[in-house]
Order: sequence, then structure tokens, then C-alpha cells
Amino acid sequence: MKSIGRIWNSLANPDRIPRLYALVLGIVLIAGFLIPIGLNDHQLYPRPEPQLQINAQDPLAPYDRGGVTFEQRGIVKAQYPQYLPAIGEITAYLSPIAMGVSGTTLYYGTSIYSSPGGLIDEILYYTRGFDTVLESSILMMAFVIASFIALNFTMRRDD
Amino acid sequence: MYPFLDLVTLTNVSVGVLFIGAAGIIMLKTPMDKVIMFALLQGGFIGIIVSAKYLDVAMAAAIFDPISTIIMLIAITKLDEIRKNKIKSQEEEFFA
Amino acid sequence: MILVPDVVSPVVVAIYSPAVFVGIIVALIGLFGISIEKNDLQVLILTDIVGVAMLIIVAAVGTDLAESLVLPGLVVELAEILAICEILMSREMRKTGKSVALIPTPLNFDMEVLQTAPVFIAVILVIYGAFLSGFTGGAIAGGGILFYVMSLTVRGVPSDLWEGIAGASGIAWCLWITGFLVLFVFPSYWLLGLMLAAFGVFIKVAFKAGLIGVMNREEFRKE
Amino acid sequence: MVVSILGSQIIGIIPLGDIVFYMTSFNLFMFAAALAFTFIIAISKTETQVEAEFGSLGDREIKVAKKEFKFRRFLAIICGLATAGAMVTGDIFDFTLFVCLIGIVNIGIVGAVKQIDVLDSAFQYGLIAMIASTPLFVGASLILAATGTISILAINSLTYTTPMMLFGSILLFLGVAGETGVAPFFATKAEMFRTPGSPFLLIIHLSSLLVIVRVIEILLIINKPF
Amino acid sequence: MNDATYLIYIISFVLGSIVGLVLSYRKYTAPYVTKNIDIIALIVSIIGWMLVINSHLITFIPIYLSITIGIFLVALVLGMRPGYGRYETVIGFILAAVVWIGTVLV
Amino acid sequence: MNLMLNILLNVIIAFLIGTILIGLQRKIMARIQGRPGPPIIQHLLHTLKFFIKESAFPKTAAMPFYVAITAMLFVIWVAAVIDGPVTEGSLLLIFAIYTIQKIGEHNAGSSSGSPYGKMSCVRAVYSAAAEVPLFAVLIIIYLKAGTMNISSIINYQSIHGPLLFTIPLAAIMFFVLILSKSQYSPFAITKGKDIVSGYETEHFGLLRGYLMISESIAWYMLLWVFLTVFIGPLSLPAYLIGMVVLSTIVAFINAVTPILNPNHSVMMQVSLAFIGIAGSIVLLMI
Amino acid sequence: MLEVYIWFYTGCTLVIVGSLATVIGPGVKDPLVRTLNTEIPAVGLSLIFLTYNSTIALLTFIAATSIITLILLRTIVRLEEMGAEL
Repeated sequence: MKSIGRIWNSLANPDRIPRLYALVLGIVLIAGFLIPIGLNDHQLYPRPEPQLQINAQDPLAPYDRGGVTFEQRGIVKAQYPQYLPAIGEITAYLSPIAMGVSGTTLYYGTSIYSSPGGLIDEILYYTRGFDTVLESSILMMAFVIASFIALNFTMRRDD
Repeated sequence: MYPFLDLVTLTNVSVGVLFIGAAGIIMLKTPMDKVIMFALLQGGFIGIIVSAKYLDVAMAAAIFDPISTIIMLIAITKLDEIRKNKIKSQEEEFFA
Repeated sequence: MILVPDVVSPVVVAIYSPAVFVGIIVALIGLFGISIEKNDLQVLILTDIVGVAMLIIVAAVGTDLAESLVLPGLVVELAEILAICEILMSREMRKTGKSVALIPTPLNFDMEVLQTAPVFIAVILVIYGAFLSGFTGGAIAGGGILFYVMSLTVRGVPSDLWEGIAGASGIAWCLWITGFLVLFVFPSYWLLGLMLAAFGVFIKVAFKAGLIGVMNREEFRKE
Repeated sequence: MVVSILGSQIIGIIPLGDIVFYMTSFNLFMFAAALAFTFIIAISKTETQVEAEFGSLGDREIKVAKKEFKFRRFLAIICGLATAGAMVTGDIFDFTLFVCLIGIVNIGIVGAVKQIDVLDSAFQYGLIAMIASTPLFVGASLILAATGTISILAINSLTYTTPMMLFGSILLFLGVAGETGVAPFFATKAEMFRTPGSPFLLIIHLSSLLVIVRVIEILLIINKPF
Repeated sequence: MNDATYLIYIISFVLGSIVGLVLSYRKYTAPYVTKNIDIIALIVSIIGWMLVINSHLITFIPIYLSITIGIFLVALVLGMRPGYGRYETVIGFILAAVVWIGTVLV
Repeated sequence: MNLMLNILLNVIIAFLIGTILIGLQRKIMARIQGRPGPPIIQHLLHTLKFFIKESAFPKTAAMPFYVAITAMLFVIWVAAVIDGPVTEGSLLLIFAIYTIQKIGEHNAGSSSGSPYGKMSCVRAVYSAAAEVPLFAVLIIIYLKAGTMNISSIINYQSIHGPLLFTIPLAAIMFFVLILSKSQYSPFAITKGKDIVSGYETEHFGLLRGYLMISESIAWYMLLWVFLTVFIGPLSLPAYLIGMVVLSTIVAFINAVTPILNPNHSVMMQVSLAFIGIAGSIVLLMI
Repeated sequence: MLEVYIWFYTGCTLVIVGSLATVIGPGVKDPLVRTLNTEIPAVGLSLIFLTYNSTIALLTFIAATSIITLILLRTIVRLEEMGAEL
């Protein structure tokens, strides 16, 4: 009983908690080796086989999901297409510069499709836009905290 | 005629460079040597990106490579200096 | 050519469980390291490894969705490291009771690269980042700005400038929120929303990274 | 269409694209509670801690400085909003992001104080929060891999539970446990409360408790009874 | 028995206790006397318990009214100041219970 | 019946029965410890007394907050009554209310600026960490009954018999939870007399009255949930008898056990929870 | 297609070896060495991203890694300078 009490008391020391947490998490993760793990192949937003598009000489590889800017929508397999009136539009959109680049080279697909428009922008800003709100808020909060401490303490030189 | 020459592709060479770089970073103990080996690692990595034909990514990686290296160099230099000063001041204390 | 297949490609399915196992192994290694480590700073560095494990497992799903989930994960890691490092430093400063004025030790070396390269690299990265826009562009352009600011020789915390830049990035964040609202309230103006969102996030991330550069300039200043 | 979650009817949904917020009476109550507390925090002053001075009969007052007060109030409000969001979100990944936001803001609320002990526990809590973001995201991604969706409403209509989903949800729980500090990981969080500034500290506690109740709901939705 | 009558019983209990407490402080000045049995309290208690438990025997008033009054009387004795009213309560309860068992058996 | 009237009725019932049960508990404890003890009605009189006393506010308090928290506590317990006896809604909601009540406790303690309140606040955080039994109970009930709706759970029990016999360990865990909420119990670290009155120390007059009302309703509601979820459909007198029995048991336990140190209290509850979870899962498997 | 597997398994190897090196590698008592060692798993992870064609994530990761390294190095240097005993 006394030793249990001692263990319990040691748990009240904040310095040990991250280590304890790491240990517990590690033990749980070991279970991951024991259970069957497999990918359900019916996924949202599937993408073609790796390297398929670039090997097919697609200038928009690897994010080409069809569609023509302002005319035809790209293919996006979202969870709730009924709530997304403009689905596929962003995927199909290419900025004028991006169009120019796509005409000249085969190997700039990533850049072309991450300039405004493209699939990842569609997911990040439109279909799952709220994630990005949170994501940028997290970064902003971290920055607010860091810069508050930095400006008022760690980098302050007058006092 | 030389079937093993087929193995000398960009991918395989880059993988080789990568592993050499990784081994170097792990084995060498001096931070300065590690930075040199890090350049090797980055070289291999850029090679692999190029073999995947994503030139834009390769370009960005190539630009960030020197940045990381320089940051590390500055930090290492500064740390060296601090440690040297510390030892020096300890010795002074010792003599005093 | 199939632009969007019905199911995930068999290659990805085949390498899913190896990828998850690798992720778990890496996490175990990292957690093992954390649980035996006594030094707080070392633990902080090791949590980086655990973060890598997370990214592997998330990416292993191999869909576009997985990729877009990787990005928040990445940002969370970055953000938390940023905040916690600062707290660690302030804790240690309060503990030792040393005031800031005594430090930093001036850096006594001259690097040719720091005279010539920053402008060039920064310009390239900012232009490329602007072209990319969004988080990716922000991170890239931010890297450039960071490098440039860091290699400047000016000293002291530019408090006004700092607040100005931070304010600008706050406004950029608002731009992104506006963009988000436009996308959902007026879907017909999706292009406007997209541009607002993409450039809002871009400016925000880039400026924030630049401010990290300012912090570091203090640390790595030249004589 | 009448959809019921855990035996209670859905009152309404707010679709934001793929991320659908849903409300049952349970979610609505927690949402309202989080917002109400946030509002009160936004208009409150901080308390003054009075401590006996050592070796004399005088009292020592510990106050929160104005600048620090504003900063902490800002973070507390963000934390309250994030908590409210986490109560109604219908997407597992979105939920994990909310939890991460809460975690980082919690660190910030106590990050600017002067007591070394509190800073130390804030740092240790930050470490846990960082480690915990791994099981959080891994859990969500395993559930995604096993079911092909991360929408809670879609998972609710599934009829099976695979071991992988169970594993994923255990990891999710562990992640939330780390971020919110339930026993046996409570010490870091409890020590953070020794600093003055009670309205802001309240939101730390509020967020952790509400999030943990909410994650139980999510776990129950993911794992069907035998 | 619905919620409203339930509430009435409780309120009657509370009022009875309060009145009992006040009256007992008026009546008994010595603190905590354990041995004596007060005849009036005993009678009140017996009537109260009879009304509560055997209310079905009394047909000329509605059942809830008799229980309400009974609970009031019971509470009057039960709620007396510390040390008083315990034996009375127990005796009253036993008597009423005996009568109840009798009616059930017969 | 009119819904509002029903709510009002139930709230008043909850309040009155709650105070009387707490009074009864104190009386029983006193008798066990060989003291005369206060009259059963004492707790109610206390509560009412505070409403006619002068309210004072500490100079150091965090102002709107200090007042609002008492109203908040009261409101959430009224919400619990609405969700419980009135509409028989979601069980999860009652647990959510239970956790929010922890927050109220925490903040009532810290908002005054008193060191005793602060201690109670830190302890409230500790004790909130011991919510694991709560979640374990929820999960086990869900696994067994397949629903989180109170009326469905009652239906389930009227068909399959009380859950008390099928998942006894969950019932025990829930009982520990009830125990931790009762005054003077080994787990009642937030109200230990070593910190005067814990979180209530610095609340006077009207505010204290509200705190005490919510305390009484809380006690009633916890017992109600226990009886409803584990024993099933009951008539009102049966509820009353069940509550008296439970309060008596709690009083016996409280009278003979010392208050634990905060860490030990938390870890004790968590250990009980782990034993309960493991045991229940084994029982469910069999 | 073979290339994809080569990238993937190279990435996996690098990640595992690199994280081992970070945890128990030679000379990791020095936080600087440890931070430099974390670059190996970072490169390995980049290769895994490349395998899945997640090139935007890859770009962001490359940028973010260098920022993280910078932050960590700053902390290390600052703590060393203060002479903090952790």
C-alpha cells in the first residue's frame, strides 16, 4: 500500500509526465503490430497510380483531374457533393501564368497546380476549407504566443 | 554486354549517395563534418526528385539546401565559439 | 489515361501496411528515446521524430485527401515547436535570472555567402512562392524572407516594424477567412474566394516565417 | 430524413463543404455552454491573489499586468471558440485540429506568466501536446484508411467495427487524453492552475473536460456495440 | 401518484420538520435528553404514522390529503431538536406497521 | 401536463429531496460517530438562511465571473433535471453537465482570489482528472444496452432486467462517482475541511444560497441517474426509498473513512476505474 | 514501377535508421548533433512523400523542415549561451 502511494505521488510531478505518456503511447502502439492493418480501397478523393501521369507526359502531372478552365469541371470525389455547388471548378482552374507554363514544359505540374487553382487548393480551400481555417489559426496562435514571449521577455533588452 | 551497367541509373546512384550521406552523418561526430555529409544527403535526394521528373520540386529543394546548410554553419560556428569561451573563462577562473 | 480511378491503386494498397509499420516503428523509437531521456531540450528534439512518424502514417493512405491532411499535420508540428521552444527559453531565463543584455555573444566570422546570396535566394524564393501561393508558397517565400532578414546586420528588436508585420499577417489571415466565407456563401464567386484564400494564407505564412528570421537575427548577429 | 446518433435525434446540420457540423441536444448544450463561458470570460476582470507575506504580518497581492491580461484574454477567447467548434464538428480530422488548437492555446495562456514552476509545467504540457498530436492524427488517419471516410455522420451509418477502427479510436482517445490531461497525465495540467488569472485558467479546464466528453461520444459512434 | 402530489408530500414534510423544530426548541430547554418519552409527541407520531401507512383505511377524506396530514405530523416529531422525538417516531412507526401487516393478513 | 410546470415541479422536488437527503446523511454520520448531529432539515434551513443574509463581495474577486458562476451552476443542474426526470433524454448530456459542474466548482474556487479557494480550484482540476470512471461507465452501458438515451435504457431494462446485475462493476464505478460528490467522503478533496469550505469559502449570502441549491439538485440527480440507469423503471416511492438507501450507504462509508490526499484520491478512483473496465469487459465477453 | 518501390523502401530505411541515429546514435548527448541527425528521417520522409506523388506536401515539408531546424538551433544556441542546466 505504501509503495502504491509512492508511485501515485510520483505521478504528481510534472517532469515525469511526458516520459510516462511516451511510455504508455509506446505500449499502445505495439498493439498496432498485432492487429490486421489494411487499406480500404474505397476512399474519397482517390488519385491515380504513382508516376502514372508523369510517365504519360501529362504537363499537369501529378495533379491533373480533368476539366477545362471556366468551361468544364474537374472530377472530385467528395464526401458530400450535394453541399458543394461549385465542386470541380477550382480543380479545373489554371491561372494565366500557369497556362503559359504548362504550354512550355512537362515537368512543372506541381507548381502549376499549386498556384491558385488545382486539386489541393480545392480540397484545402473549398471542400475542406474549415481545416485550413484551423490550420492557419494554429500557426497564428503559436506565433502570437512565441512573439509575445519573445518581445516581452526573451528578446527584450531594456530591463 | 555489361548488364550491371543497367543498374547505373539516376535513381540507383542517388540512392547510393543518399545512403553514403546518411551513414556519414551518423558516423562522423564533428558537427562540421556532418554538415558536409548533409550536403551529400541533399544531393542524393535532389537526384531522386529529378529521376521522378518533378523539376520544380527539385529546384525548390536545391534552393533550400544551401539555406539549411548556412543556417547550420552559423549555428555551429556560434556554438563552437560559446564553448571555447566557456572553457577559457573556466581556465581563467582556475588560474585566478 | 484515367484521371481519377474508382479505387485506390493496388500499389498504394500493397505498400500501406509496410508504411504503417514503418511509422509505428519510428514512433516507437522516438517514444523510447523520450521515455529514457532526462534532458528537456533533448526531449523537444526527439518529439520531432514522433511527428515524422505521424506524417508517414497519414501520407500512407495515398489519396489526395491524405495529402491535404498532411499539410495541417506539418503546420501543427511547426507551430508547437515554435511556441514550446520560446517557453523553454523563457523558463530557463527566469531560472538563471540572467537578463538579456549580457547575451548574445557576437559572432566572429565572415561568410562570403551571407553577403551575396541572401538577396538572390530570397528574390527567387519569394517569386516562386508567390507563384505557388497558399501554404506551400507561404512556407517557401517565408523561407526566403527568413534567410534574408537573418543575414541583415541591423540589430535590436524592431518593435514597431514587428508589430506592423504581425498586423499585416493578421490582416492576411482575415483575408483568408473572407475568402472562406465567399466560397461558402457565394459559391458563384469562387474565383474571388480562391484568390483571397490563396494569397491571404500565402502572405500570412510568409510574413510569419520572416519574423522567425528576425528572432534569429538577434541570435546569430555578426560583429 | 431522421438520423439518430446514439439514440438522440439530430436537430440540425451546418454543411461547410465536406466538413459537416451536426447538432444533437448533447452537442448543442455543450456548444452553448462553451460559448456562454467564453462570453463571461471576455467581460471579466481577473482576480487578485492575496498571499501571506513570509516572516511578517503583511499581505502580498499578485495581479495580472495589463498587457499580459489582454494577451491572455485574447487566447482564452480563441480557446473558448475552438472548444465550441470541437463540440459540434462532424469530422474527425477537423476535431483533431480543434483539439490541437486548444492544446496550443492552453500552453499560451500560461506561457506568459512569471512563476517558474508554472512555466515548467506549461513546457511539460507542451511536450505532451506535441507528442499527443501524433496519436491524434494517426488515429484519424487509421480510421480514414479503414472506413474510407472521416465524416462522423458517414461512420455512424456503417454497421461494422473492424479491429483497425478500434485501434484508431484508442489512439484518438490517447491523443485527446494527452492534450487534455486526464489521469494519470493530470499533473502537468493541474500545476498550471497555480498562477493567477482565474477566468483564463477556467477555459483551460473547460476545454479539456468538454473535449474529453465529446471524444467519448465520437468513440461510441465509431465503435458499435457487439 | 403523480409529481404534483409527490411535491405536496415533500413540502408537507419540510413544513412539519420546521414547525417541529421550532416548537421543540420552545418546549424543551435541556439539550439532548435521550431517555424521556413525551406523551404528546408520541400521540402525534402514532396518528401521523397511522395516517401515512394506513391511509386506505380512512375513507371519508381523499387519500392524498390524509397522507399529507400524516406526513406533516410525522415530520413534526421526527424533526424535533437533536435528542428528542426519536423513540416516539420509532414507536409510532412500529404500531402503524403492525396495523398495516394486520390489515394485509386479514 | 404543461412542460414548464413540469420542469418547475421537478426542480423543486429535486431541490427539496436533495437537501433532505444531504441532511439525512449528515445525521446518520453524526450518529455513527456518536454525536447528536443536526436535524435532518438543517441543510435546507441553511440554504434558505443564506437567501435572507446580506451578500458581500470580496474586493479581490474576478468580478462578473464570480457572480455568474453561481448562476451557471444552478442553470446547468436545472438543465440536468430537464434532461433527466422531465424528458428522459440523452445520458451523455447528463454526463456533460456533470463535467461542466466540475468547471463551476473549479471556478467558484479560483475567482475569489482567496488562497483556500485557489487550493480548492487546483484540487478540482485534480479531481476532474479522475473522470475516467465516468467514461468507463458510459462506455460499458453503451456496449451493453446499445443506446445512450435514458428512455431507451429504461425500456431495455424492462425487457432484459436491471443492468445492476448484468454490469455490476459499472454500477460500482458509478457509485464511486456518487461517493466522490458527497460531502466528507474520502474523495471529496475539493471540499475538505483542511481548506475551510473549499470552493464555497468566499461565496456569501445569496451566492452561497445558489451554490447550495445546485449542490442539492446535483445530489438528487446523481442518485436519480444511478437508480434509473442501473435498476430501471421505478415508481416514485421506489425512487425515494432507493435514494434514502443509497444516501445511507454513502453516509456509512463517509463516517468511517478519512479524506485522502489529492493525488491518492485521483489515482484511487482511476485504479478502480481500470479494474472496473477490465472486469466489465471480461464479464461482457463471458 | 520498380522505381517507386526503390524510393519507398529507401525512404523507409532512411527514416528508421535516421531516427535510431537520433535516439541512440554516437554523440547524441550534444543537442546539436541530435538536431543534425533529425535531418536524415526528414529526408526519408520526403522520399515517402515522393512515392505517393504528394509533391505539394513535399515542397511544404522541405520548407518547414528548414524553419524547424532554424528554431531548434536558435534554442540550442541560446540555452548554451545562458549556460542553462536542463
